[in-house]
Amino acid sequence: MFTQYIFHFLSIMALFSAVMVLASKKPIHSVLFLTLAFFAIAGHYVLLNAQFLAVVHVIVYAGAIMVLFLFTVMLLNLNKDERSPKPMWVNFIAFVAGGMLMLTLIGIFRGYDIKAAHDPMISQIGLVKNLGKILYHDYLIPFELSSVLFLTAMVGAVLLGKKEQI
Amino acid sequence: MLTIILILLPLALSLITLTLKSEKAVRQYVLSGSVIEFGVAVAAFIQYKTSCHCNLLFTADWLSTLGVSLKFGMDGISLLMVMLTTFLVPVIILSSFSHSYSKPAVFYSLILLMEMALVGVFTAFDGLMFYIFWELTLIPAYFICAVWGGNDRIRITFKFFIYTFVGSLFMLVALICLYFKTPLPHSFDYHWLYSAVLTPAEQAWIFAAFFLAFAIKIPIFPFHTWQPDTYTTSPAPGSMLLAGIMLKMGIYGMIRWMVPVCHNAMQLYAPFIITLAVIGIVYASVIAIRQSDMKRLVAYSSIAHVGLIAAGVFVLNPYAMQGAVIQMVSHGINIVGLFIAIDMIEKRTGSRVISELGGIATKAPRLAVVFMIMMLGSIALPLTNGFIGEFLLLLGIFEYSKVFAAIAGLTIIFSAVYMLWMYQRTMLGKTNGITEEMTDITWTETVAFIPLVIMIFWIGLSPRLFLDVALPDVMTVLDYVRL
Amino acid sequence: MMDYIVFLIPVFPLLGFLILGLGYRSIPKKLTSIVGPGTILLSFILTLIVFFNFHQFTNSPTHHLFPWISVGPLNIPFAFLIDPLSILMLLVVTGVGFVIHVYSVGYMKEDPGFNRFFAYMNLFVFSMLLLVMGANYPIMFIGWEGVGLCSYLLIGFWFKNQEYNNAAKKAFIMNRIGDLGFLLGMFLIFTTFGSMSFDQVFAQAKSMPVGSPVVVAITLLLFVGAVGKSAQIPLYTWLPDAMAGPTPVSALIHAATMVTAGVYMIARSNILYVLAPATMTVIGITGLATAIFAASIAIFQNDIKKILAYSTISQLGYMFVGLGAGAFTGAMFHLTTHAFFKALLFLGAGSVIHAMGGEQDIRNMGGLRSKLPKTYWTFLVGTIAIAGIPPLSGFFSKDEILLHLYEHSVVMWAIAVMGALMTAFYMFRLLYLAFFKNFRGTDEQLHHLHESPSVMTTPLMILALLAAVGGLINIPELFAGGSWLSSFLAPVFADGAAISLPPVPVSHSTEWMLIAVTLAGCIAMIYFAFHRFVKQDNGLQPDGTQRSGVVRLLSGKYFIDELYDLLISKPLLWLSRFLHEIVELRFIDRLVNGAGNIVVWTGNTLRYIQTGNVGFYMFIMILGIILILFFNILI
Amino acid sequence: MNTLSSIPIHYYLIFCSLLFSIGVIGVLIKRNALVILMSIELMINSINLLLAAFSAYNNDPSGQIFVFFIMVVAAAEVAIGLAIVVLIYRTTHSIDINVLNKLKW
Repeated sequence: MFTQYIFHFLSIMALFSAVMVLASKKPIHSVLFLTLAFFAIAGHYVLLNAQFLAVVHVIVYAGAIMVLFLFTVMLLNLNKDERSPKPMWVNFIAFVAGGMLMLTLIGIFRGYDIKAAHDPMISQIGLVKNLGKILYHDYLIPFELSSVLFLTAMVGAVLLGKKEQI
Repeated sequence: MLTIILILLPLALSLITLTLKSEKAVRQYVLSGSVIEFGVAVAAFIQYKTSCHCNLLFTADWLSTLGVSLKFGMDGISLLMVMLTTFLVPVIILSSFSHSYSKPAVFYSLILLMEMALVGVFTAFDGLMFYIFWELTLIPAYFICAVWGGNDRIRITFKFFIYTFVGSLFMLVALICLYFKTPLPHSFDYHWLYSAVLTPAEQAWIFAAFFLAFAIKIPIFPFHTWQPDTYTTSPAPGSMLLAGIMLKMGIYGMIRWMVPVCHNAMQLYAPFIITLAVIGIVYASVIAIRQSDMKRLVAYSSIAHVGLIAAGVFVLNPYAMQGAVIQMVSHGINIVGLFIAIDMIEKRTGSRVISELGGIATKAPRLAVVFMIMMLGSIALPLTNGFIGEFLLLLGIFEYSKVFAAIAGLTIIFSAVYMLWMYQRTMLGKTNGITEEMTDITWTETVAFIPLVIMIFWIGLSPRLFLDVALPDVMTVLDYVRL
Repeated sequence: MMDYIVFLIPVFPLLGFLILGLGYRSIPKKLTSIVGPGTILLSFILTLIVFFNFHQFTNSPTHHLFPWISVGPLNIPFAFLIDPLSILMLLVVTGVGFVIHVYSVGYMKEDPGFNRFFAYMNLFVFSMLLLVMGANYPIMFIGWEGVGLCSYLLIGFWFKNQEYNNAAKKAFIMNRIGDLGFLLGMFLIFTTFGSMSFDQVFAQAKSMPVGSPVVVAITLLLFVGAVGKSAQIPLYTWLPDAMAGPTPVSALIHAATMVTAGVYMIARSNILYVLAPATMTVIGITGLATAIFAASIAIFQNDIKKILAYSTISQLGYMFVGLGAGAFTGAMFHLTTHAFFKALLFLGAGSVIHAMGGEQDIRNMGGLRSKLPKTYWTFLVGTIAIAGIPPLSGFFSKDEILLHLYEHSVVMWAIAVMGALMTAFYMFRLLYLAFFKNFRGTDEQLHHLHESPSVMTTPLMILALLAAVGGLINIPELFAGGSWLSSFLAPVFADGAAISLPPVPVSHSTEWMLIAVTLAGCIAMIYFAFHRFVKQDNGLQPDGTQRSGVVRLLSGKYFIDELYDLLISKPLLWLSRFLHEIVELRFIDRLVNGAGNIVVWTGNTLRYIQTGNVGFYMFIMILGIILILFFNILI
Repeated sequence: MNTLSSIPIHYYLIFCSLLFSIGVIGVLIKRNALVILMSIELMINSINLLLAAFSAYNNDPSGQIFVFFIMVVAAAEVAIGLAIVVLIYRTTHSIDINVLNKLKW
């Protein structure tokens, strides 16, 4: 039962933060709420016994990405209100569309009867040791390629960020 | 073996032509080359007559996994078409010498390429080969019209290209569909395609696709609107190739593919199609009466004539089918003759407008005589080639339906009306400012007419040679209907 | 040997045509004047050989030349049929043809197109011979269309004049209308009898019941062809216009031979026609109407050739009446005598025109009797012959038809007699106006007046002789004659005669009475014409005079040309324009272009969806996702 | 029977759907490019979580490996995305995406 409470708590926290990301007027607040949401999701990972992912998640998202966002906001001095919010009807349509998507998704998932084949609590696959084995054994080449991707992204970001016109 | 020579020779000639520089060299080379090609065709004809036509069969593997092979051969009908093509191309080339076309090497190279594609269409015994050559004819035709054409040529050739291309895509769909219905292993070999087992619905769809392709190419009313513009705008050799040979592809395709493959659907829809064709005959004839441009008038007359041929194919009986085959040859000869004559008038007077001309017969009696002969062939006077075809066609249609025959028969009245009108206004009467300085055709120009005149009377007087060549295969085709 | 003789008959004119046609520039006129008539003479001699040995030739009447068209069961050989009927026609065609050719040598001497003229004429004779000799319908059809072509070429012989060309075109097209009927009739014959050869068709037809619909249809269709070719109502208007051609052409083609082809064809197919009484009635009525109608128009014409043209139509009408009454021999007899006297009249008219320097209006003639004595006397013979005064040929042939008609129906007889009276009237009107009283033309014409050279007058005299004595070939029993022609032609009409019910023969006294009535009427008419045009001189009104309604109607030729123009030509041209400008360009072409334009338009319109607004793109994307998922649920 | 197994997998499905939809709504309603990027991150996270959940429930490590790779890609994407945002800001002095409508028609 305890885990259920944790699950609900984390879920509500994540959803609330997510809503607040959108609801905040200032981007800086959005970024902070986003960080909160990320932490909540990291908690979920822990709950799923996926410690490795939880750690990576915190490092990548709450660490790297958030910092990037914060730096951008601050460096560009974007911390002000949106100049002209979208008209009401656009928001309305957006809400309807998003709501429909949600209903559709939920509708789909409700229809499926998914049996849990394994108890996640006793699952050991999320441990660093196991994942590491798989990652360096089965997924070695994608793993290495992802480093190339990072390199590319880095070069790209630097190029884009340069003052001069390309 | 001769079959593949017939296809490859023009291709080789065409490529070599591109390397030649001077116009004179190109002309001599191209003319002699096309005459040799005709000689090969005659050799094939003789060989065909003296032995079974399996000698003319050429087979080689190409995409064997897909069942596509390089299979070429000739039966009586293809043979006549190949003879027509190889006969007309030297005539067309010869007649074009009175003009000086820019970039002659490319121009004549395209004509030879066209010849190769046309021969390919008529000899292909493989569905995919047929399609490939069918489309290949469009390329030289497009460039001949679009580069050397008259006013507004780009728009008109574009329309021509797109229109016929859309039609042929339907044919491709039909062929592929047919391919998947063939017994395993699938093959594009025409015998396999013939043996495809089709439900009535499938037959109807394949019929529709084939019909669209062929009807546009022929063209049958109401798919004809590309034709008058294109014939009018094209340079004379282009018009001749289009009207004389290329539109025969459509009728040939009907006989070769539609009759054996979807004859049930043909029989089912024949009343509608023949109605269309008959409407087209009257419609085009009536329109032709008031045309002011000679080429356009001939273009409309051509719609009327081929409408009759198409109706003849659809009644599916030996007379009409034979008539269609012989009329294809006749129509090719006559219309090429008419276009040559018009071209010579245009070259001398600078005008094709009927109302601007007149009195040419006094200035150019030789031209007037050959024009008259072509015209008589075209209006199907007995003892000319046109009569044999129209007689058999109308007889066949009459057997099918007396009403259709009566309406289609109006063509013999209307053709007289518009042809005589054109002849009277251009050839007869007094000369005027434009025709005053007109000179008669030279003897070299007359040479282009002589083979045509000979053929007109040969077929008119003694069509047996041609009828007998085609008859067994016409019967074979019709046997598919009876089965 | 016999085959060769038969084949050579048409070959000579064809050779003549080829020689003159291919060398029309280089051959001197001298040579042409030998080759042109010479080839016809050779054919005539051969025909005479055939005629005098005709028993040998008719033993196996069909002479095969070569197979022409053969497709499966359809087998059309190029074959000739020699039987009494075709021999009679051959004699007329080659004989009269030769005489007219000789005449033409004189008539066309000054014309620059001399060689061309004889080439066409030879081609015409060739076609006519094919028509006559053909052993099956298609061969007949070759000739049938061939003579139409030659008629076209010769009417428009002076092709610089577009009026003449129009006349030529009209003739050809009206003929073609008939030809379509002929062609369809041929097809129906083939589908019914499985053959187009005369012998096979007629042999099978014999066993058919009388009045079967298919035979009626066949005969009606063939009759349409005859109507076109022989200028009967409603397709007669081309013949008067055809007078645009040189006069020998009018004599040969539009009087003696080609226009009688319809009569010949019906006589040839007599078995079929006997089997179709309904068609016979139609033929009779058409012929009768044409006879009266054309005669009434002729009364008020002033052009010498037009009068003769309407007269020809009228006489052709008589032949058709004869055919309709079943008097095949009578029709053929009249055809023969008509060939003589009408050729004579035309050639005489030609001589007059020649002398007058191209003047054709009889109001400007007069008094030519003294200036052109030979022409006058021969013309007089022709006029008397056509008027039906015994003992000239026209009397016998016309009488035979009238007699048959009387047996058939008294009313039709009465109408036909009326026509005969009109014929007598207008012919003598012509004669009186042209040859009697004083000359009314210009001084220049008077100065120019001269009798034609002997190369022209000799043919006139030959034809006058024939017109005078031509009736002797079929003198009826009444005059103690042997009816030679009837017995000669009997084999051809025997089968037909066996089928049709023989009419009740009228007694000799009735016959005498009929002749008397007709004759008295004719003489009265001749006197009336004499009184009116020679004594009173009030038959000459210039073109602009106001005239009463009936006269205006008649001199306006019932305005049939105008009617046709209004009902057929104009609407056709209008339809052509409508179809081209509205249906073709505005409708079909727009539909086609529309298909292309829709693609362009769609592209142009859908382009605006590309708003550049990222939010909008995302919205569409999400909408797409929703739809995909949604359909996933549904499926 | 462990206590955790009382959390049915449906809970994760619904939770992730909600999170994803919020992300979608964010993308739709916001004009600030930065916030839109954040919304995209939310969506990616919801997917990640779901992958991890299925992986855990099915005892299949591949799912978690995928989450790892997605994180890699997401990090790269954010780096590039933010670079672009900076670039846009430099040229237009705004990060309002409605200004970026030059690529139309």
